[in-house]
Amino acid sequence: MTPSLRMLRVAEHRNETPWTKTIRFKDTVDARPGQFVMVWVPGVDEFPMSISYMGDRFGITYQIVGDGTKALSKAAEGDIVGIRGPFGRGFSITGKRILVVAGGAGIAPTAPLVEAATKKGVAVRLVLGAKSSAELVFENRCAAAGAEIHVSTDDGSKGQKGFATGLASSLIEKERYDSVYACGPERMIVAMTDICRKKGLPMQASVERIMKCGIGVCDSCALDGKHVCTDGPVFDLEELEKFSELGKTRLDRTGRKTGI
Amino acid sequence: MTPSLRMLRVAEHRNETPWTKTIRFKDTVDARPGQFVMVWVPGVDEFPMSISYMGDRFGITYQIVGDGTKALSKAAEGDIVGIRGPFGRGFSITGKRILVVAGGAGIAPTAPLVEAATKKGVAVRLVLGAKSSAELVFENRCAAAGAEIHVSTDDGSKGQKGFATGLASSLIEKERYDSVYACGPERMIVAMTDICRKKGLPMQASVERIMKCGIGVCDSCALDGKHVCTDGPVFDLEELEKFSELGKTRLDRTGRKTGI
Amino acid sequence: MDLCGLRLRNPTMLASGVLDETAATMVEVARAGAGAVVTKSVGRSPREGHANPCVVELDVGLLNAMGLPNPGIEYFSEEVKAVKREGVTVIGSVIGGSEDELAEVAALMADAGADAVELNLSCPHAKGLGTEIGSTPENVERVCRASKERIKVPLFAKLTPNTSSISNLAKAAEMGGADAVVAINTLKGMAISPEARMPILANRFGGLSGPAIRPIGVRCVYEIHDAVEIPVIGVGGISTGRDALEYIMAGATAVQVGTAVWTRGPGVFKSICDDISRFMDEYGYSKVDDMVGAAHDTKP
Amino acid sequence: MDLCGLRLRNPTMLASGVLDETAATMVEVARAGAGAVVTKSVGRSPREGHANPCVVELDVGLLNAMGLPNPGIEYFSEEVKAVKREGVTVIGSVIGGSEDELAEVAALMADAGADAVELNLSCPHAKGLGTEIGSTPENVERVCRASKERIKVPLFAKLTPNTSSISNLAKAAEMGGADAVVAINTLKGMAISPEARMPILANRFGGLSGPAIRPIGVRCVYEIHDAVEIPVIGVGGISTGRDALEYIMAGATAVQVGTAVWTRGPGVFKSICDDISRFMDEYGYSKVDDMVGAAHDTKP
Ligand SMILES: Cc1cc2nc3c(=O)[nH]c(=O)nc-3n(C[C@H](O)[C@H](O)[C@H](O)COP(=O)(O)OP(=O)(O)OC[C@H]3O[C@@H](n4cnc5c(N)ncnc54)[C@H](O)[C@@H]3O)c2cc1C
Ligand SMILES: Cc1cc2nc3c(=O)[nH]c(=O)nc-3n(C[C@H](O)[C@H](O)[C@H](O)COP(=O)(O)OP(=O)(O)OC[C@H]3O[C@@H](n4cnc5c(N)ncnc54)[C@H](O)[C@@H]3O)c2cc1C
Ligand SMILES: Cc1cc2nc3c(=O)[nH]c(=O)nc-3n(C[C@H](O)[C@H](O)[C@H](O)COP(=O)(O)O)c2cc1C
Ligand SMILES: Cc1cc2nc3c(=O)[nH]c(=O)nc-3n(C[C@H](O)[C@H](O)[C@H](O)COP(=O)(O)O)c2cc1C
Ligand code: FES
Ligand code: FES
Repeated sequence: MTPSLRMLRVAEHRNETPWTKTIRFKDTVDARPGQFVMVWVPGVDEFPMSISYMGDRFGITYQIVGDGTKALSKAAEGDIVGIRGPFGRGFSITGKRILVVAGGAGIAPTAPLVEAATKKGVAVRLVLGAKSSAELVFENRCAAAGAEIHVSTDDGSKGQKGFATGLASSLIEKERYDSVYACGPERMIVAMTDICRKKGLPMQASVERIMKCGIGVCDSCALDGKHVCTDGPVFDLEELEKFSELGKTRLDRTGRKTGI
Repeated sequence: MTPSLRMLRVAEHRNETPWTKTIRFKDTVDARPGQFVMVWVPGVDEFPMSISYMGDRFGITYQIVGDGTKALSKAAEGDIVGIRGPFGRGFSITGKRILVVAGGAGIAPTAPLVEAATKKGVAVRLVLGAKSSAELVFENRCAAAGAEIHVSTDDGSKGQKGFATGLASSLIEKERYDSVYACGPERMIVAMTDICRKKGLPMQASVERIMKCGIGVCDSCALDGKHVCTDGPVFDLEELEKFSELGKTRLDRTGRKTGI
Repeated sequence: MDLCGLRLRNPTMLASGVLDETAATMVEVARAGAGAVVTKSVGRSPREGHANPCVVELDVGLLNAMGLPNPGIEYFSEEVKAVKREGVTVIGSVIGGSEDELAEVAALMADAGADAVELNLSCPHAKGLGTEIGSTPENVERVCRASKERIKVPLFAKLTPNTSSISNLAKAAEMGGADAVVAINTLKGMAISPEARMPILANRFGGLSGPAIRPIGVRCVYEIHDAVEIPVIGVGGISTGRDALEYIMAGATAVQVGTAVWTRGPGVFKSICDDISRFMDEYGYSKVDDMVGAAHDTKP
Repeated sequence: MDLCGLRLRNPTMLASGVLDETAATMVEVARAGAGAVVTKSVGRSPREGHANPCVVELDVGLLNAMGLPNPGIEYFSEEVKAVKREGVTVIGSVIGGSEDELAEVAALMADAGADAVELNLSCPHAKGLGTEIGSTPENVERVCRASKERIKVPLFAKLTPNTSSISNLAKAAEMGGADAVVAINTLKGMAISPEARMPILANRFGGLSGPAIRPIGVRCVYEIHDAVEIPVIGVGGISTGRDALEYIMAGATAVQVGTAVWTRGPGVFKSICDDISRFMDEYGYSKVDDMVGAAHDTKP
């Protein structure tokens, strides 16, 4: 029973794309890629964010989507933000050669995952998807970590035109991977699940649900009796396949299942 | 903030003298000679007792004086007694040759003190005082530990007739000690304080006061602003000399100073 | 064991509001060892609950202001049915802003198949609900009576410790026809961030649960046991068998566990039951009932 | 700093009942850093207090049933004088079984030289005293008024959290002429030994203090700050500067520390003050007053 809320000062706040920003904090986090924190913008809201920079001056990378993230985007260097966590189960890196598929909002945990994998000597192929070249995040960072990068954009402004899953699928046809990792929209995860099931490839993916407590008591992040905050956010293929709700429904703030 | 109450089973309960008994418990205590525990006889009372056996199957040795100790004396093997502690500051053993003066009710911490000292290679002279030979406690135990024993009884039924302090004083005249330890009635402690002050000998003594909390919050064991439960029960000569109340007054259960 | 005619596998239950908003989760917790589950408190219409932050982790427990989020009884009836289909004993916790509303939701909860209905008269942080209608003996009695008339299954009244006399509330519940009382709900509390110079919870006020409140809960159960004839269900800060035994000896026939699911996971129920069995073996008790209220026999 | 005209070296005080039955001890605690000391609660005649066991150490705090032992005001006046001779600011806590008795003891306490008098209307475990006369607003107001008439020094009313509305009690104290309210006293609690099958405290019931009650105390101070104009003195589970700041931002002008003297020793006062200074430096506050009630300005 240790209080995990810490009030941290913003060390750096920078734009990644017009709608995506990264905040680094003047503090350390001891976490694994895929774990997340609850971010409290005092007076506004508290919401879950994956950790995008581990260790010293740890950080989060987020898209501005609503009031909470908009308020967060105004935090200046030295301002104070509340952080609870790290929470959840992160990715476990197994095998010698892995494929990471990342797209859109799910990109945040990708970079630390790639960094941790290459540091372990694992060969990493990264499929990075975005709407357009202007919205690509962490391309240089992942390249610098030693990953082989394959870009896809919906509008074809960079790399292959189309969805990340298409590109990933063709890579899987060409090369053998020990494991596949997916971070991104739920329909992308579902598509990757199908591909991996067919190919008999181990897979892990990070899933999002409404989070209130973050610590496994409120049931708001429930997914077929499992909890994204404590059992996830990373689940493996076996678990993903069992979820009847994945890609179909999620709980709203009242606890009703609603379509995704 | 760790709960210290443990409910322990009596492993052995034996008579030392008609009015003095020893209880050994089916448990361990990690303590120093001179420290004490609060002993709860459920439904009756809770009171302080010095630890007379350290380590495994630790024990206390007590005189039957009132309702609490009378009830305790009826505890059979396997019965349950509550123990809080160990509390307080114990003796610190310094020097190569020490004199221990023990008498009456204060005898309990003497034996572990003697054992710890001889084990460290310290030469121990022990003056053991009692009303009569029938009330001598721990003589064999301390002898077995390697102490040189000098007995005094008020009625002369064994050893030198008279008070322990007289015998101690004559030993101090004969031989040099690095340190003197006193466990016993307060008038004995006061007498030893006088002797040691005059001879310039370091001294430590264990003092008793009414104890309610045992943990330094209730002020019932106050002795000139110090607390027997946390600052004591062992005090050194410098502290003992500063006490204006020693040998003169003690607090009763209402907090009034009363004559000793 | 038997509680107001309910068959329980063991004397532990999942407390209301913790991992019990969806059927699948409740079934998981029952499989992990809970003798019964109490549902999230459910009202007539859906509620989103309070904004985040809605929990503060403390070193002594948890402060929460979930604000009674729930999908409404109509929707939730399906969840109750789904739990029942798995053979789990389920107690439906209900809230309402008036005696009629409470009674109506209680009736719908019973219709859905709940084995018993628990009136939440004690949530300390939701406007117009919980404590606000359960803080006087008159209200408690009235509200219990109205609900009792509408249901055939046992009625439990969950009481607040934020009062000068919980035994008066318990007596009122008994008078109103409650078949058991549940004590305690959370204590009203607050945590402030000096750095942010504001209360941490979006709702400012929350309910304190966990180890911090155990001595208060045990005292409440002890007092209630002296005041009423109906069974008492103990809750507040239980995370080990020894904690549960304190409640049982104070007078609880069964216990509920909430916050310890955070610190010890759903395995906590089995672990508590194992502890209790070991204790009974060592101290020569053959059934839990023999320990209920035992601390009243021997006056210290 | 200033509190109802009292000069305090710093905003921390020793809480009533902890290391304050003898003059010498109170002086030691003041030397260790307390800005003022509140005496043990003293009544007209000597009291032995409850039998042992009178404390239970818990992982979340302390449960005590000292039972208000005290040597009586006549004897205790000399202790107060002795403390005053050393230049220590001393607040005399008093108890009484009736409004007249309380007023009489308050007057004798003031005569003895106490810088202020604190009415203990909130001890949860002594028959006919404390909570038993401080649990309704009517009583609180009446009792404050009677004492206020007899003394010239400031009057503090120490309130109980064992109530459904501490702000009503605070308003009553203000109406009755109290110059400040002190919140909170202990929560009524119990600990049971399953092995002994009985409550551990000889008095069965006791008062819960320490970290367990901090969220409750902070909430009480926050509510009281909204309800009255007179200063609030915060107490309950404070052992660090951050804890004290929660109370200060909730609305406390000063704080009292009891149980932390057990866990951290009398050095706790200096350590709290150092923490507060560091915080003020980092967050740009020049005086404690600027932080009092600050958590009310910014609504989350
Ligand atoms: C484990 C996890 C990790 C996440 N990591 C990232 C990340 O690294 N980068 C990133 O940009 N986004 C991430 N998200 C999504 C992020 O939490 C939402 O974008 C954010 O909460 C939006 O808040 P808002 O107040 O700006 O928008 P709002 O207007 O409040 O909501 C916009 C949408 O965001 C989602 N959302 C809002 N509140 C929550 C909540 N409490 N829990 C979950 N989802 C919520 C809902 O889908 C909602 O419709 C993550 C979500 C989860 C569950
Ligand atoms: C640090 C310390 C260590 C002690 N070690 C021993 C020991 O090893 N062996 C031993 O025989 N005695 C020891 N005593 C004394 C022992 O605590 C008392 O003899 C015992 O409390 C008597 O309890 P009773 O209920 O039988 O008698 P009561 O009738 O209650 O009291 C008899 C006398 O015992 C003393 N006493 C009673 N209650 C307490 C109390 N709570 N705290 C202190 N004194 C009390 C008083 O002087 C009282 O007048 C020690 C006392 C202290 C303070
Ligand atoms: C996150 C959370 C949500 C809760 N929600 C409810 C609720 O909806 N209805 C209710 O009656 N009690 C609710 N409670 C109170 C618990 O059921 C229980 O009475 C209290 O937490 C004390 O038990 P514990 O210490 O084991 O958690 C909630 C408690 C927590 C921690
Ligand atoms: C051992 C003990 C004795 C107490 N005695 C008194 C008392 O005599 N009068 C009183 O007003 N409060 C008394 N209290 C309550 C404290 O003054 C304080 O209100 C309470 O303990 C909460 O603060 P804390 O958590 O810092 O201890 C006592 C508390 C303890 C722990
Ligand atoms: S967010 Fe509360 S259980 Fe997962
Ligand atoms: S016994 Fe309470 S302070 Fe020493």
